[in-house]
Amino acid sequence: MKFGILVNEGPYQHQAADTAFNFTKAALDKGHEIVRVFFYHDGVNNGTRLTTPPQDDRNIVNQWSELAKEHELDLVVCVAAAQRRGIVDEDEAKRHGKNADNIAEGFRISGLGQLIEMGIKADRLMAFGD
Amino acid sequence: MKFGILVNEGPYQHQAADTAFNFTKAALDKGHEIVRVFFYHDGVNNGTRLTTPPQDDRNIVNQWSELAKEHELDLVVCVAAAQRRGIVDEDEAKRHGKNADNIAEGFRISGLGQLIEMGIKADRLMAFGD
Amino acid sequence: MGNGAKKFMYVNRRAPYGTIYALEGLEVVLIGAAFDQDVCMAFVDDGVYQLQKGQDTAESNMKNFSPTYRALGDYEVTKLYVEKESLEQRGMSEDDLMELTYEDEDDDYQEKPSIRIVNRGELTDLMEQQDVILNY
Amino acid sequence: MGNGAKKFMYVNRRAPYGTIYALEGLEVVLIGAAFDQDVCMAFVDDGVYQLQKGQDTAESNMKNFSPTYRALGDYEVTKLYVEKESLEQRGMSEDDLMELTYEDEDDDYQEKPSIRIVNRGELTDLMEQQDVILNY
Amino acid sequence: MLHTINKSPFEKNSLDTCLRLAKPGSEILLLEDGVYAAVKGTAVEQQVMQALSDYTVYALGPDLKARGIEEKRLIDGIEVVGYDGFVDLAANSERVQSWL
Amino acid sequence: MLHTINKSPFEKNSLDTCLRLAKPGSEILLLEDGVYAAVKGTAVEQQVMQALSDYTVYALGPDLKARGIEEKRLIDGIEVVGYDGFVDLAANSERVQSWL
Repeated sequence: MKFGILVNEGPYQHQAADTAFNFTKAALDKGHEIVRVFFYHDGVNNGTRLTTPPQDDRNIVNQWSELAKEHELDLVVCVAAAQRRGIVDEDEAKRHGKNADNIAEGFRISGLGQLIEMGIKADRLMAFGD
Repeated sequence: MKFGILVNEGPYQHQAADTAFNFTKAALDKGHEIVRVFFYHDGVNNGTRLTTPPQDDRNIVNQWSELAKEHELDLVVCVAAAQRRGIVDEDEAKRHGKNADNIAEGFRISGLGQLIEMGIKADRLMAFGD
Repeated sequence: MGNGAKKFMYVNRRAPYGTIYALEGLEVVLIGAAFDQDVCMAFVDDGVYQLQKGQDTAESNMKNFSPTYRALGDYEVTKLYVEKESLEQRGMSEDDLMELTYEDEDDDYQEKPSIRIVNRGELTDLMEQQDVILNY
Repeated sequence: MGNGAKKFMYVNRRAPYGTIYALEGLEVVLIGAAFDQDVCMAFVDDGVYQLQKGQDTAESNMKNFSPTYRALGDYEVTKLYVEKESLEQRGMSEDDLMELTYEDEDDDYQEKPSIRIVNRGELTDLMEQQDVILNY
Repeated sequence: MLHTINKSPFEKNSLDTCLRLAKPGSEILLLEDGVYAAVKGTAVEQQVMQALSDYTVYALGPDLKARGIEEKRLIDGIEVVGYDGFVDLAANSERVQSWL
Repeated sequence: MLHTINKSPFEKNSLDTCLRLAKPGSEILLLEDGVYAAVKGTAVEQQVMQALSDYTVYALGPDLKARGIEEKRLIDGIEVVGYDGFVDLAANSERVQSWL
């Protein structure tokens, strides 16, 4: 079965970011397909490589990056939401005259259409948020 | 009178970030002193210079940077909360082996002790959050 | 609308301005309109406040996005279901809501109201007919 | 405690894990303990869940920060007020809470309980005695 | 003592808890989504009218306007203040409790 | 149809709204802070017991454990599932509504 995953909150502040990850991992373990993971609202903050959580805690960003590598997941950060919150890749940095970017490995920035497309392609859309 | 301002949520997601700014501005307009503005929890996300909100909307980060410049405000981002969420200055980037920083003009990263000190020095501590 | 169109329902349960969900949720609906699916919106709980007339954000310095709801008809988003019980709990009636309309291309482009007041049972039935439900 | 000490109350109203406020709120209390102020904590509404015994986060992959509450006594944070009404609403009693103690240096270092169950009226009076109230 | 409530009374329990724990004679300021509690004819109207006998209740004008709430729709006795009035309320109270 | 609730019933109105609008016969999964609704003896116990006659109610085990809630404290009839059970519930329902 094909799942689409929507993540609406950032890392650590709300458990939603953890639940989304745990659900995705469990779905993959059961042999389901993940069409895409779409990060919206504060969820875009899961896509920064600049976090350094305490060593005795989980690293939410790295967990996604590693899972994406292992399973070729498509991790998409919404461009409009990312602009409001300061999540930027090299192209976006250039386009807006920023002298740094912060996108994490395995994430890409794209439009809201990717969320709709995910809803069309997936058999089930799972939303995780506050 | 001396006010301390605590901001617990990031820009745009919650109105708390706006209310904190509007309160601070009104207090300054009335001649009060702002001991410090302390950004905690997701509030640290107000301190990134990488945002590019839509042109017809307010720029929350720049508003703080400009108000800080005009009134010599002390804008402090909590280091522990910032590490979890990826807000980094040059020193922090170096310390954690990150190849970029994203702190905005007028903000500095420091410890939680600055929040307690603000509570001690201020006549009133105002908390804004979710 | 193509044969393979899915039924999308956007459920709005939050007040505007206190959080960004209403505004960014509306952005999804507008983008989604280009995908030729069968779209409707539901306004439940504090979500009914999104449609309140006369919003004016000048003094609070936020972006007033309420005019965007008027554009929904042009994007062929024409079914806005508002739960009656949620309005009543808040002391509101249809008169408190913006007048939102669309031109019905199947009926000589007559202007028709987009807002439809439904009771909880009707909303339950509508939810059961959807393929995708997005909740803000 | 110095003469110029201020009275700080940390009011905890959120459950642990669902949001980070409980964990990061606790970090404030621990850091604040170094400042030699008159500190207390209040647990109200879902905040009482923070003190629930037997928390185990292994399967949910979050950090279990509940052992930190046991360290509060060593930091001289010895007044943890738990609202009776909040416990009752949740079907809980003091037996459901972790046993938290401190050594009373004014009473021959006897081990004493840190948790004090108070009713709403007592909590109201305590709040009125504070200089700074921080709410998570 | 000033208490602030920034949550809708229909969504969250902040108003309930504030009214349970605030000492009679205190000031209560409704702001952000909290201002919806100030409106006549809602399911919490009785609770707010009762509160008016124990507390002085204010609502933040800019937040009322943003949400399209005209002052004539407010429960009698609730005073409207701006951000400057909010600052005055905080300055004139001995302490502030934000029921976040 | 699967409904999920991730909010404490004492803090937010998600449980109320879900029970008002979910069709009888649906599945309801309590997770994150939503699992507190599953406990015996609380102020919402009657509401949840009533719900059990109309719905199948599940609670997410890892979230119960994190919060120190032993299974013996759960209202009779509530089934505990893990993340794998959550995936099955979603896969076996025609659609999912998250009452965020």
